[in-house]
Amino acid sequence: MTVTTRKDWASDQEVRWCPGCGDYSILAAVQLLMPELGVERENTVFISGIGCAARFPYYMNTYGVHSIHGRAPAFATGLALTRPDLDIWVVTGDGDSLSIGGNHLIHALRRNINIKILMFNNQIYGLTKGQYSPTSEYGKVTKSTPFGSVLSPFNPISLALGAEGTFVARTHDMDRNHMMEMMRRAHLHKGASLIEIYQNCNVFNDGAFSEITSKDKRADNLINLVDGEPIIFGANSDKCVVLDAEQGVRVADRSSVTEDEILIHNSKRQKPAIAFALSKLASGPHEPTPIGVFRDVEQHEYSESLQHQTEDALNKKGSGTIANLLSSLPTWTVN
Amino acid sequence: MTVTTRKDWASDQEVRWCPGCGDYSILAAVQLLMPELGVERENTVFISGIGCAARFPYYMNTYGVHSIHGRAPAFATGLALTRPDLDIWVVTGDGDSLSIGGNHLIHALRRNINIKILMFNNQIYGLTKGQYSPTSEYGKVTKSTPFGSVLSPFNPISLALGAEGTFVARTHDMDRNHMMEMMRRAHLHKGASLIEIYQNCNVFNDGAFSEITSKDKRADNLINLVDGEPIIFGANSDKCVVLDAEQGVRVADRSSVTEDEILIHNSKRQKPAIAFALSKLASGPHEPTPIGVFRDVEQHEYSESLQHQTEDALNKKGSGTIANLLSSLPTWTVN
Amino acid sequence: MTIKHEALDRVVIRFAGDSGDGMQLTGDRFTESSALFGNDLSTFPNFPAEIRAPAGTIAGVSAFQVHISDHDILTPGDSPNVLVAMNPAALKANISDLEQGGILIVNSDSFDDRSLSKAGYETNPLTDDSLKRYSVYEIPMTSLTLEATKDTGAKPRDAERSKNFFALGLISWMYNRPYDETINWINKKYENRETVLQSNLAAYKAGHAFGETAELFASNYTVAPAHFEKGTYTNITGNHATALGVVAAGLLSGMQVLLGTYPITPASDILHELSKLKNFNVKTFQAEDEIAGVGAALGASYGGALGVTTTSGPGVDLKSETLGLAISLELPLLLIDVQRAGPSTGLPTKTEQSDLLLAMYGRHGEAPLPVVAASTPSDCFEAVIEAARIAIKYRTPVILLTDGYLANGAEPWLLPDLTKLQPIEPNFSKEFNHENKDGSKSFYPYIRDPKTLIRQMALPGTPGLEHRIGGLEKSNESGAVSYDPLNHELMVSLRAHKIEGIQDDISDAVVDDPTSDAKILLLGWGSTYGSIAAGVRRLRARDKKVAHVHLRHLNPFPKNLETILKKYETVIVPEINLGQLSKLIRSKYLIDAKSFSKVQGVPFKAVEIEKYVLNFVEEN
Amino acid sequence: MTIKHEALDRVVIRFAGDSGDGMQLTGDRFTESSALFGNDLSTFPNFPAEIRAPAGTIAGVSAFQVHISDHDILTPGDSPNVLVAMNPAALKANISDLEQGGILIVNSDSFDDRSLSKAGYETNPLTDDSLKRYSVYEIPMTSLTLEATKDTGAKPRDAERSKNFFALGLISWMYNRPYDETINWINKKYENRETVLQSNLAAYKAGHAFGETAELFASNYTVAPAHFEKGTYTNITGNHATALGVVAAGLLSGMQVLLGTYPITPASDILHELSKLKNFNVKTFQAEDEIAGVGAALGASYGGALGVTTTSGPGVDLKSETLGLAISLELPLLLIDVQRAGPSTGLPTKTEQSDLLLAMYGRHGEAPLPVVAASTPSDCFEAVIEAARIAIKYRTPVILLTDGYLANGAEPWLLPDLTKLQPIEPNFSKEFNHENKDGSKSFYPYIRDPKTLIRQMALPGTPGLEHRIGGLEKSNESGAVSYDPLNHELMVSLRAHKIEGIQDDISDAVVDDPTSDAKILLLGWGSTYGSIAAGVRRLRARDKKVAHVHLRHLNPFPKNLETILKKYETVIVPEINLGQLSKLIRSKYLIDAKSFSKVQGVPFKAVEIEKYVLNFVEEN
Ligand SMILES: Cc1ncc(C[n+]2csc(CCOP(=O)(O)OP(=O)(O)O)c2C)c(N)n1
Ligand SMILES: Cc1ncc(C[n+]2csc(CCOP(=O)(O)OP(=O)(O)O)c2C)c(N)n1
Ligand code: SF4
Ligand code: SF4
Ligand SMILES: [Mg+2]
Ligand SMILES: [Mg+2]
Repeated sequence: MTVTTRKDWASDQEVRWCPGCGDYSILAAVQLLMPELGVERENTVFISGIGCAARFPYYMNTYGVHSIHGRAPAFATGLALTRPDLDIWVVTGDGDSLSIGGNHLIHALRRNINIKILMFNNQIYGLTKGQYSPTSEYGKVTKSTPFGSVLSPFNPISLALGAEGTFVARTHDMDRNHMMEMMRRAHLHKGASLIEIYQNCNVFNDGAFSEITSKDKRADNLINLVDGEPIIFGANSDKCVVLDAEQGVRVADRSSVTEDEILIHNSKRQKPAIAFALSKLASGPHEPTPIGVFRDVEQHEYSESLQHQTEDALNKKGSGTIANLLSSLPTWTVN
Repeated sequence: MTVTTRKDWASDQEVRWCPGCGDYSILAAVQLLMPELGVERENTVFISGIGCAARFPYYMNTYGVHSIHGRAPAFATGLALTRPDLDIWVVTGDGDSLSIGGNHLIHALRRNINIKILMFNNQIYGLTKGQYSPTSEYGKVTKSTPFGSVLSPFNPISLALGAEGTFVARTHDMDRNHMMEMMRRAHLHKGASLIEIYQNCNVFNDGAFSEITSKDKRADNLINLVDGEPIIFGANSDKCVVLDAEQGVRVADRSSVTEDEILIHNSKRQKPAIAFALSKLASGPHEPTPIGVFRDVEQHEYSESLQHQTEDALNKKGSGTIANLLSSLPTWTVN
Repeated sequence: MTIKHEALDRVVIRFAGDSGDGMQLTGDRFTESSALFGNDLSTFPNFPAEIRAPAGTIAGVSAFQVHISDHDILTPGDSPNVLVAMNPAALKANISDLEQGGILIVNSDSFDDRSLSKAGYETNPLTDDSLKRYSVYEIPMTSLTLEATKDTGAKPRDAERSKNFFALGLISWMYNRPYDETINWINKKYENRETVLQSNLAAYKAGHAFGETAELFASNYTVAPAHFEKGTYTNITGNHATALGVVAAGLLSGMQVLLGTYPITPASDILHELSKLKNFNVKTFQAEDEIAGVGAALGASYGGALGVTTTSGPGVDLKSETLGLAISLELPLLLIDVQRAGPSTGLPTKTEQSDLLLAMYGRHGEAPLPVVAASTPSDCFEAVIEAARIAIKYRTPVILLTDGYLANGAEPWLLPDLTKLQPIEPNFSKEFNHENKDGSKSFYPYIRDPKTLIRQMALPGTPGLEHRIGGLEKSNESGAVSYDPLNHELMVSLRAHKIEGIQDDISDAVVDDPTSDAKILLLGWGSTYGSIAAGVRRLRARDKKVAHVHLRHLNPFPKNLETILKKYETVIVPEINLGQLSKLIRSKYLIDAKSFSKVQGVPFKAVEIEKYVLNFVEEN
Repeated sequence: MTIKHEALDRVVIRFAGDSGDGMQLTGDRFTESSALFGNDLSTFPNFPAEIRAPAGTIAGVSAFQVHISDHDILTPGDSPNVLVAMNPAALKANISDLEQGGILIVNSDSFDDRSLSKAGYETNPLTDDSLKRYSVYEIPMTSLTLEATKDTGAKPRDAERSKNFFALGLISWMYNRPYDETINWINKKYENRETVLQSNLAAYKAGHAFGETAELFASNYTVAPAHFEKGTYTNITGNHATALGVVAAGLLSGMQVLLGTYPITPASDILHELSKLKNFNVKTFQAEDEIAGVGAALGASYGGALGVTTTSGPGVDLKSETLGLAISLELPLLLIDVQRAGPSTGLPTKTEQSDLLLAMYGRHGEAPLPVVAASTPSDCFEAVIEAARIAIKYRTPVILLTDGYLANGAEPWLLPDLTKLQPIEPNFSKEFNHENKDGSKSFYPYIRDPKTLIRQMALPGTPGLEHRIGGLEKSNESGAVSYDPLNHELMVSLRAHKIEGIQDDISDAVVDDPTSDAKILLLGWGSTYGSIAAGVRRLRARDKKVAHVHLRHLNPFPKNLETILKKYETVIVPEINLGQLSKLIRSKYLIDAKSFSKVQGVPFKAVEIEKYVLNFVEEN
């Protein structure tokens, strides 16, 4: 294992985000994590679309591609299929991944292709200066919705689970350790992993997550999902999550239930139903909201499965040459 | 209410599907339903993408557009936004709606725009002669996967629920009454409705649903979701569905549970968690599979909300003329 | 020291600073007050693609150039007479454009070692003599602003951000701009943010007072109002005029407007403007992507609304497929392409004219459509109406080309005479148009006007006229799907002739050739209008004869174009691309049109046009 | 009655029936057996877009034309000498093409009232004298087939479906095709479906025997093997040759191939073929749409594989944006466009050459790329290799144009001499190429070869050469994002010159002008090769001198093209579009190239070329 330090992972490019932008802390988390993962810089590739978030690859001293809006998962898929030796990360915004890139995202998840997707969700279009995004809340006033938006946002976790996502997690830019833990887990996962990162855009959507992520509100409003542990939260640990025949799961006062009614978190449940129910606990980042790994299950990884088919074919037919190729055709010979 | 008959709804075009194709029975169901809905032909529009299914509008004696592959929801959205007076149906295949059109589909559902989407799911690309589709099962051998497909299919119901679908149902081409019932319900729903219709493609994927839809297997393998009723199925009504802490819901022997443990179906549950769990009961149409309305809830309908904003503006500012428009600018006058 | 008052006929000022320094706002306000004062003017904002690029770097410099004058002018000016540089990077990035002997005003507070090195200066230009060709005024704007605002309660960090208002005040004093109006404007703009309001007011006043009292400046200047045609004027950017044109087209046709779009620089402001105008029968729809945006617009057109979509750069590519559908369906659709520098993401905030061939040919199959271009910011208004008129009347998608320079540039606009705006008649069918063999009647959607080849169009909701259309080839007249080879050829040719025939319905190209005996013709289109016309003026001032034709219609070309072109010995086509119009002209008229191309993301300077022609004359 | 044996030098046979009648299979097998027999041949399948259009209608007719000959031929033939019509609709749709006095074989069982009226006949053509210009053979193929198969155990409904084998047997007898080989082939093809096998065998044998014994035919015919160059041959379609070319390009370059694609007619078969060839270092990826298909191909190229994408019609539109990215990144990419009739969905199964201008100009910004075309089915193999060579070497997307006619048409192909296939050298960088100011080394991805302007390319996985690239404009050499105006102009021009410079690396255009003194040049590209060359033969047979140049490279054009064009008085450009190449030629060389256009979804006939030139000569 190569020993690297955080500095090795920072490119020489000056970082071009607004001062105070949440993207900085995500960058720091990634650069801190990398040495710990023991991977090689030359085998690491960051691929992004377009947006503020999508600037990310420029700042990593690895291979990197700043591609086009929404298409990073497609580009990454081609790379992953042909280069299973690489460690491939996709960095994307909420608009990039859920608006123009929605289809590529859900298909990448379904295919379970070996890429790690970091979705910087600031609930706004940053780079184009403040239009609403697919995660902006109902009623949001933005440049393109001066009278308030009149449609409901996606919940990225629910969407990912509906799209057969095998690794789905949420974290936020105010908690470096939690971010790093999520990324560590994603890196261990074989297949597609999606991490939704609540990220503050202090220019166009400041404070979007402060009701749940600010230091004083976290205890009450972040529900930390930890495998094997009962789902308990609240400054006084007085709240919990239990099964519910109407809502799937619901928040309850701990005093109103018995301890064994409290749901034990388990990201490894094969069926995504409970994970989905958890994703629906909160309708937006203004009430108790789960963070952590919702789902983390094993399934056929696409590029590996394809590689197996190739190897099978090679074993059966041998490595093909042009001569083989042509001689397999029905031919006749003129002398 | 105008009185029409089935014949009034059939156009003069000869139907161009393969003999025996499931599309015929869906067409019949729609043409039978229309007179009953009491809508006017001239106010009804069918919009489709490309595919065998997408031929549908040609056969309806209404306004109709055979648009381009995957884009019918986008086209329909523009029409619905400007013409809320129309009754708009989108007809699409599994490839059209979930492959190339996946993004438009999930956004149409999230926006809850007033269109009814009939997804003919034959788990194959019909028109292009037999490649696998996003609903084809793992391992499927097709023209484009001669060694078997190596990725998991979407479950359209789960995906729709993950995408905030407010009306989500499933039916199949072998049961005209059930199809009509689902369409009737969709028509009553204000907002976007999605009906997945299992449809047999007897040329390229014959029998894909026969394990659950053939007359002799239905009783055992179709779980009919009926609002207000306990979810019971089986030729001898010996099976049922109950809540489960691991899987959300599961199938149980009726003998092994008490009657009040049996889940009562309710499509009106605001939160989609139970509906989602139901959608995950079966991993494909080869084991007990729910049909019926999974979810049917009220929510802001997009075109109506937009219309309200317009009316508000009109009330506040009056109906604008070019003179108003120009006089609202900061101007100076030269004499 | 008494201050002289000098009268100037024109001045070009450039404000330059960090992206976060508010230079665009300063420039805008200076422009607005000059407009209200009555000058003719033209502006050129130039900013980086980042929201806020790293402070202090060259990449982060944002600039705004404004040209004000007492006579009519055509461009934002080739080189500024005055440069305001808020930091070393701004100085470095802009100084080479300042005219010899021009006025340079710098915020001297920002010239510390760190900032100098960030900007890439090895020595301090304020002290190393490198600026001796200019009249340099070093003003500690940051400290003066802090001083001025200390009673407003603003924290120093925030107060400092008012320094652009200090600059605005100073320059407003220097050029005698109306004082009270700007005070009122600040009051209004910040009415809900009291501290900011007070601090901006204080800074503005301090800047103004500084000019008057600091004894630094020997003179201040007046640029008298220009002699404008009588009428009511507003100062307008191209994007704003475009948005107004869209509304007007809707009102003139009586059609509801649906803008289906997706945000992209530099087109987004059209969406922003239109989304405010809900009481004008306009709806806006921010779609999930460009494909859905144009798809929704087309769906709206199918229902009888005017479907409009706006975009730029990569967004245009994505709309190709739906344009093809619109051509096949023969439905109205207006695509407004605010061109930017490509290829790929390119330079999103920079201008270019490089989508002309894409507009002409960017669809599979034989898929012709009309292409229209706007030539100045205010001209966007009429160009949109013309494009919409063609789209509605001919039931065809139309591409309107504007660009980043028009979009953000501003000029005074004489508001149009409303009585001269022609209504647009959509002419929807209400009746059967075909008698079947059995004597019954039906509606055939592809029955055409024999002259214009326009098809009949019936809207959903019209009883009895139900019919189906689609992107498969269809039988002429009945519209039913047809695989007949000869019918396909017929339809391909009808679609082509319909578009060609629009020639009969557009105005002739106008030649600017006062003596009618020039030998050289400058042929332009789009936003090069101002630069070419200004270049022509310069040439004529040197007694060089040169003619100028500027095209509104790129497809079809005006009928008289061929005759015009053949009259001149030389046709030069200046374009902000590698010669796209010149290719079309060469191919169509077999004329050896010379391409004069500049592809730097910025407009031509008048002097570049002048020089090119002078060189050409010399060498030939 | 004794049957005469006549020798023919060539014959054109068309099989026509319902889509469900198996005409494509019949035609294919007849072709294959003729190929094995040693004839030269050329085929033209022509079928509807529906999987199975309504039985008995004109829209549902599927046809397969094959031209076999004892000498080398160029096209599937202008008009069939023999038409086999399995039902009235097939007769109606095809009869007008049959030569005067030609042989018409009909399945008389299918001429009942219902079928006649479905086909739109008011009277029975078999009895109303309308066919008297032909030699008509009425054969009750359905009942004969039922009779022949009655012992096979097949249900009558199924047995009836063997009637195409009856027809195959009959025609095989008429033209003396090898008997046993087809028997073997049937045995193999249906080995897992016993009843079907038996019934097809029985029908085939019955058809053959019927010819021999029915005393209907006065003669049968032999078309002797053609004199082919020595070597090994296979009969191949364009799509198949394309797939083989892709594999070969991968093997020649040592690069893994990733085909990222989305099914679309008529390109899907390339995917189907390639997905079988996993042991040739080829992976196929059926993406969610065309955008993802090309995106994945580009991602693969970035990793050092050869990214290939295949499509047609609307699919090409959708790939524009990613092509722009590939141009900006300067990465290899091969887009194979199997052109079909547009616009929009158009006529998916019909051929057209109408994507040339799209290939040239269909991207925003200045975004040039090389365009290559294949001219015959087997030529697709070499055309792919040439396109891939350019893509890999020049690190650029290349568009290869084939079309529906090439895709499905077949001809004998002399397998290439493997020793003549040149390896392709991707030339990836492994070393630093730049020395920084501080003496340290680094990798600059946009350092270029000074002559070819090809940039350096290092693959992920190469230690030390980590770098970042993107679609924003970048500094030449370092590749860092750059907003510098002059750098942008430099990059725009470098990209353009790199593509133009490929002129030096491609073969000259070859003129076919035996006497070197023709005045008229026919300039073609793509699939019109056969028709033009055959037309030229006809003209020369009439002693008309005419030259022919057929272009492999559409961008850049071969260096010698200008000289060639200027040698001829008249340049005529026959195209299956409205004159796209002629536009390019006119614009580039200012030559009054005449467009001869046909847009009917089918190829030119040789006689149409001949007539056009004869008319032209007469009128001029
Ligand atoms: C095809 C295309 N359409 C539109 C754009 C303009 N655009 C760039 S980034 C962006 C959205 C950015 O939002 P998000 O993905 O949330 O990223 P953020 O800036 O918030 O980090 C848009 C619309 C583009 N570059 N390309
Ligand atoms: C842009 C584009 N890509 C590809 C196609 C080709 N195509 C037509 S239909 C189809 C898939 C059809 O599958 P599905 O939607 O499941 O419909 P079905 O035929 O099975 O009813 C494809 C790939 C197209 N018409 N347009
Ligand atoms: S605009 Fe928002 S998301 Fe973008 S860099 Fe600035 S703060 Fe960050
Ligand atoms: S191919 Fe399949 S889906 Fe299409 S018409 Fe035939 S049976 Fe139906
Ligand atoms: Mg965002
Ligand atoms: Mg399907």
